[in-house]
Amino acid sequence: MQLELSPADAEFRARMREFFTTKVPQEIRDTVLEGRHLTRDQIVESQRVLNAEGLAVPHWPEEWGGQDWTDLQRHLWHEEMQRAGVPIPLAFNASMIGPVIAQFGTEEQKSRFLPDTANLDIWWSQGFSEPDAGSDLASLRTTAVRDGDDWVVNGQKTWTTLGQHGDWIFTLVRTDPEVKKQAGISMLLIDMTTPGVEVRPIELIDGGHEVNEVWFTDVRVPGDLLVGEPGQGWTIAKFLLGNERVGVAPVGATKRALAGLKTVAAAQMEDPMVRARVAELENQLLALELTALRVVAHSAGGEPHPASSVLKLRGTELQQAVSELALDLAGPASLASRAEEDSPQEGWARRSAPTYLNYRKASIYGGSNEIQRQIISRTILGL
Amino acid sequence: MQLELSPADAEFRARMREFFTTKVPQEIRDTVLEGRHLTRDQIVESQRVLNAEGLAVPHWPEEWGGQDWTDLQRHLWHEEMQRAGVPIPLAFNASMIGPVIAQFGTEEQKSRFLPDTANLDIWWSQGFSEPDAGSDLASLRTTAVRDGDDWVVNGQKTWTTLGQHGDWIFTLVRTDPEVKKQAGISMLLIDMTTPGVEVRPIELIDGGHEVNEVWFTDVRVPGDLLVGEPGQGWTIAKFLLGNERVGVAPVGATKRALAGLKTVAAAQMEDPMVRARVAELENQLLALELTALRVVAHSAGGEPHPASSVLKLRGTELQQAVSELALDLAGPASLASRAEEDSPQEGWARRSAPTYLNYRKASIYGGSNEIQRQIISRTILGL
Amino acid sequence: MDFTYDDEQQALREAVRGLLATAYADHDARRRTVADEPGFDRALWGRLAEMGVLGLPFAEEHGGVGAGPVEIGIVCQELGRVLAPEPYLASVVHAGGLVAALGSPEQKADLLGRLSAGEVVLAAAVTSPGGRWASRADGVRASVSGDAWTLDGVADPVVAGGSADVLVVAAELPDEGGTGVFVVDAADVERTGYAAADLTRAASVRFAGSVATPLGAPGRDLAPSIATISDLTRIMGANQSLGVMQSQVRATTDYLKSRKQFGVTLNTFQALTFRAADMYVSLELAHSMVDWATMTIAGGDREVVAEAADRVGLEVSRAGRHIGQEAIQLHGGIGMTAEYAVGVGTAHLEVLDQWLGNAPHHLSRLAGRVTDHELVEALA
Amino acid sequence: MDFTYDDEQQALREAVRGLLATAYADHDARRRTVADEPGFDRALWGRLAEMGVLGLPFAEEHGGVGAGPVEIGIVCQELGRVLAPEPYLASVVHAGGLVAALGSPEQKADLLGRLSAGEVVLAAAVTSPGGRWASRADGVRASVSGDAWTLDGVADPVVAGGSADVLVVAAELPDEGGTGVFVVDAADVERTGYAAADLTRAASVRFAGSVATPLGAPGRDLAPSIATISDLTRIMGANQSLGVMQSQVRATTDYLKSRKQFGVTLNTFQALTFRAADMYVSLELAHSMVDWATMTIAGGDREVVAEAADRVGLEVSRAGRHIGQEAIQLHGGIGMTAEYAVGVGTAHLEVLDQWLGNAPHHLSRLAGRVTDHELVEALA
Repeated sequence: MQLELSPADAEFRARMREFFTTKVPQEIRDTVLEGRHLTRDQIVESQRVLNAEGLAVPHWPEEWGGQDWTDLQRHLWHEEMQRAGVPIPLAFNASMIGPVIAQFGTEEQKSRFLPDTANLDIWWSQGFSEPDAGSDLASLRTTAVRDGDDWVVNGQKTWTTLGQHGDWIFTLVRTDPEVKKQAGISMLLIDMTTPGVEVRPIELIDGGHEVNEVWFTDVRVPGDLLVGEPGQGWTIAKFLLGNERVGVAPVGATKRALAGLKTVAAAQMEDPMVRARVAELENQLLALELTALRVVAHSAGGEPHPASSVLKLRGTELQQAVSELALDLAGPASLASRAEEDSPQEGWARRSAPTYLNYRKASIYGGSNEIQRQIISRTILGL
Repeated sequence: MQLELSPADAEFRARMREFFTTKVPQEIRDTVLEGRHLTRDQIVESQRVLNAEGLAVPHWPEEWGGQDWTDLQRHLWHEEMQRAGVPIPLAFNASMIGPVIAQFGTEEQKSRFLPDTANLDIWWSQGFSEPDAGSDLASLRTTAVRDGDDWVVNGQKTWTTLGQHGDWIFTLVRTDPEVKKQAGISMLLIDMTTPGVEVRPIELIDGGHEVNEVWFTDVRVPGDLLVGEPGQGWTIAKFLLGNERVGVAPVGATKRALAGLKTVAAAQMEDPMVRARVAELENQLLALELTALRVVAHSAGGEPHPASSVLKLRGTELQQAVSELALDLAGPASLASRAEEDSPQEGWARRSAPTYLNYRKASIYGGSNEIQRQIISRTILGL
Repeated sequence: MDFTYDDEQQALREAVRGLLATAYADHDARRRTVADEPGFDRALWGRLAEMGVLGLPFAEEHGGVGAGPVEIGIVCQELGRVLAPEPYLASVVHAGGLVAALGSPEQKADLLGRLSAGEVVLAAAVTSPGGRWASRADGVRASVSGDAWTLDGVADPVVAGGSADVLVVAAELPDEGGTGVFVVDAADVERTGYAAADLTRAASVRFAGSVATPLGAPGRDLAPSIATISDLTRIMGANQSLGVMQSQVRATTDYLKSRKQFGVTLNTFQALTFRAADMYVSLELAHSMVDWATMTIAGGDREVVAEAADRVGLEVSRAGRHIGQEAIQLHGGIGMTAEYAVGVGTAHLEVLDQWLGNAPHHLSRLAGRVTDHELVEALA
Repeated sequence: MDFTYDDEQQALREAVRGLLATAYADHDARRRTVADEPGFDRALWGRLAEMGVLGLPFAEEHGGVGAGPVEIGIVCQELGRVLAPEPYLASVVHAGGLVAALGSPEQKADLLGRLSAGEVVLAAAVTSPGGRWASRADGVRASVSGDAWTLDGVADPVVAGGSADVLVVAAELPDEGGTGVFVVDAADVERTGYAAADLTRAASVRFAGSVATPLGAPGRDLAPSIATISDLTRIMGANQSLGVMQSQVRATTDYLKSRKQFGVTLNTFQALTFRAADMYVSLELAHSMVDWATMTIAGGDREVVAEAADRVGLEVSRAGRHIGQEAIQLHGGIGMTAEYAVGVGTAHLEVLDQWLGNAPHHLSRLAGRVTDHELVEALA
């Protein structure tokens, strides 16, 4: 056991910090650090800066732009991005469909999609959840029926994050209604400009347009856009959802958000109750960060460490708790949520209520906290 | 809606306060107020003082010593006792078996037992729980087999509170193993001096001897000591357990305990974090007390108000929370738990750890907090 | 001691509930209303006036009904149940309360009469940008020249300030004379309206030599009265929050009974039903405190009301955060959408708390007084 | 950066675990041991000495082994797992730590040599009755006459003070000279031993002209060193608590799998399994903090260690209370009994915290420093 980074890792971290704080545009980083919304163009620009340096998809196979890093290095890369306010590479591309295509795709699919995916020349959306298939994903109803070489897709997906920006969507569809429900699912890649694909916005309680419904009406998809084998969709989905060991909990971003409150609400930091609340949160975040490091240090090979569920569960709780603190510090100024920029109320205070409301999603999506408790009690504790 | 007590109720309260603070021996009340253990004799003496004034069993039928009080008056009686440090009349007698005999007993049972029960000339113990029948009480295994006019009892009860003091024990026994499990249960009254009854102490984690195992080996019980009809035991038990509307939550005692900490740990009350913790608890206790008043004001007839579960659940949580605060205020002095009275550490501090540990039981016994949540979700919310 | 409504109070509840049901039969109706200006339903406001609800707190001689705090609380609870965006708290309880407490007989007859009749909307401008529930004004300054008063500065948030016809403004008096309260015609200020997170409306109001009329006798320090009216508004806000929470617990319970996952309804999952039980516990405890705080008002003792406002503010803020968060979580994704009342209710609860006093604020005040008493007495 | 044990550390863990398994194969063995004086197993203490465990922290030249904090932490975790009542923390880590930090070469060779060999038990007397984790003595005063020092006053609790042969005592120096540390023969004091709630032993110690030998050079203010050794002891106490919590989570999980109610095992009830999951979350987070705090010691920076002690103290106190309470609750009645390890473990966790520093204490210190840094850095 030792706490210090090895000289090589320390050098690695310094290199990351240097790159992120000097090469990614300041305006983009300020937008992140102040909790404002990024535009599509900013997200794309940032990812391309990273990709040009080989820092967008380090966990991919080397031939497709990956780096042969240790998990610790990936952790450091991820934390330094958050610390510097660099947008994390688009998860749908970098963490989800990219690794899937690299693992399960044909050579043709790999060369067609992976470079564009890494560079965010294609913006991917995720088409998994359905109105009646949330936590119980396997009961999904969107169908794909074989017609010659093509598949014809009908159904509805929902909670498609940033689907309004999507060029392509990776979907789970039911290709065989006869077999056990998990066994009849396949993964299809669908060009969102195909006739019959319709994206409808869902307005969330923070007023933002972040998720969508995606409707498929007789959408014709060429057969070579099926990933893996028909019926392999559930296996692929489990691979995709379990792929993450690093970055499960938004530790760095939450730390930054908490540190930011000390500055913007400096006067209230004289209040001993506020100080105690900050100190308690800082301590919990430290325990979380150290747990992430322990998981990173222990994980071997491709299997996700079961404690990933601890990180997800606690990480979202703390993200939410910091957003609660921000709201309470903002007080009456938080009412100015939808005021314009010329408002006399400070920006952080105006954003505090929408951020609080938006972060309620953190314990719902990506495997709700109930699902995480289920995983812990069953998989880890054997209950 | 109005907050003030009616003149009659205000006068009633004043009378209670006057009686409790002048007629019940100071030494007994100090023992309660300082959280020390009462002797058997003190409990008996206190109840006899109350009974002589008609204040031991006010909720019983008038012919057996009850008072025709409103629920509010019973609440005031109960709160004033706690406020003055008067030991609540022994629950096994006053709240459990007394009302049961009055409701289900024969005239002979009533005249034989009720006056002695009210005056604590008989000390009753409760024989319900068994090692494999805790929350799932209906699966109890102690048997009573008919033999002529008698019943012969074999089996084991556990968690028998203060069973070492018991003269008699009211038990749930299985008289018919053939029928559905609830239907085969009866209630028997057993003289604890009968051959074959053995009481063995269970040591608890606070070091106290508060609960016992009670073993029955071929214990012969005359047939006229069965309460109600054979097989009616489950109904009687539900009556007994649901009988309480008043005094479900130990509000007054918890308030006193919290107020006491302000005095004994006065120096620490300068700490804003301690002040905040006290203020939060005081507010929660006020909400609980007001809820008890609402329940009292709303309850009609003999049915327990469903919100009794709220009182039990929250009441025990707050009782435990105050004991945690006491322990944290005591700090290192709390290590002297089993030091003698000549210890240089203050008594409240020495008692803080045992009290904290002892109160863990509050959320387990008398219907665990899980059972209370079950009642709320099923009975009140219809889930 | 009595926690029940009498027949007239029951009738009032039914009447208000019935009227609101016509306007906000479902959440879509609320969504449509808040999507447009002024952010509430003027027709409904008129019907509330006709029913006497807008004049409920005010004396009959001033055009009101002269009802008590319990009745006003009933109205607020019913408004909360349907997340009604009508500015009842801001206009009737808060601004109207200031006029009723401080105005001259003529001012009361004029302003409260028109308010009760639904002819004007009032708004109270008492908070400066970044300010935190102070009763002393620090964002707006009053100047006097002869008998003519003018105001300068900014108040924000002014709830209902965008649609108000008349502003009731707290302003620093000259020569450190404390805080005065003034009536200002909304036409004489610069206003920027906006929506809060629950889509109810507030505004940033800039005074620049705005002509102002002192409420009541000029030049007195009215900070204590401002505090008392804020306390009363806090208690009525807690009534409104109670209505929201009742709806949230009901909606969550209904959802658990009907929504299927893994082939069964969600109430099959004990971890979820137990959490619903805990929501109910929070709701009932808050309910008791709301009833109690409302009843304390009748006694007319300022300090008692201030204490009650802190106690109910703390309790309702804690309960609201618990219930509001769990309501969304137990609904899952749909609870996050603006289409669904549950998530908007959570936003509404936070807006009420942050406007009127959040948990840390009330706790801090209670903590400051914790050694002033031995026991907290529920009954006088 | 590395959170794993090397092979030697693994071997140490196995060896200690094996030895403790012979002494405390089950909870009954522990019950028997604490039922009698001196409240721990002298034979086991001797075997720990033979194995080198008692001398682990001390230099070889003083009869020790010269191992690092990770090794000591391993021993403490294993002691915690079986709720071992042996006074390792009190005697080796705390009192031995004071001697190692402050003693003269001769004192170290003598006291640490005999301590390592299991020939003497040491105890640290640093707390006055009612005192709260201060590093400045206020209950015992030192007087000097020529070269002869004597002590007067009371220390309480002195953990392991009843069975100690030698006391290491913090005492006020004359003329406001700060706090000195002295060695006192236990035969020269008046002791009243008692059991704490977990049945481990402490004592009230009265000094009345007791002959005392300054540890190291006399007359210096040693409060900073006392604080540092307390911090080290706090961190090792957290290791011990971690062992307790690991056992409690395991016992609770096993119980849920085996105990039947309503005809099924308890793990059928999702509300219970989810609470077990939350216990695991608390355990893992605390585990990470314990490992981290233990590793910080190697750097040798007093302020870093002080910070780590506060952080791990807060985390472990919170986790211990959560896990300790839930372990009892999920066991039901049996968890309340002295016969069963779970409830006694809960008592042990509280005794460790209240002795070494509870959550409010550590939080208060951390809160005081919260604006001294921007971010808390996990890695140097």
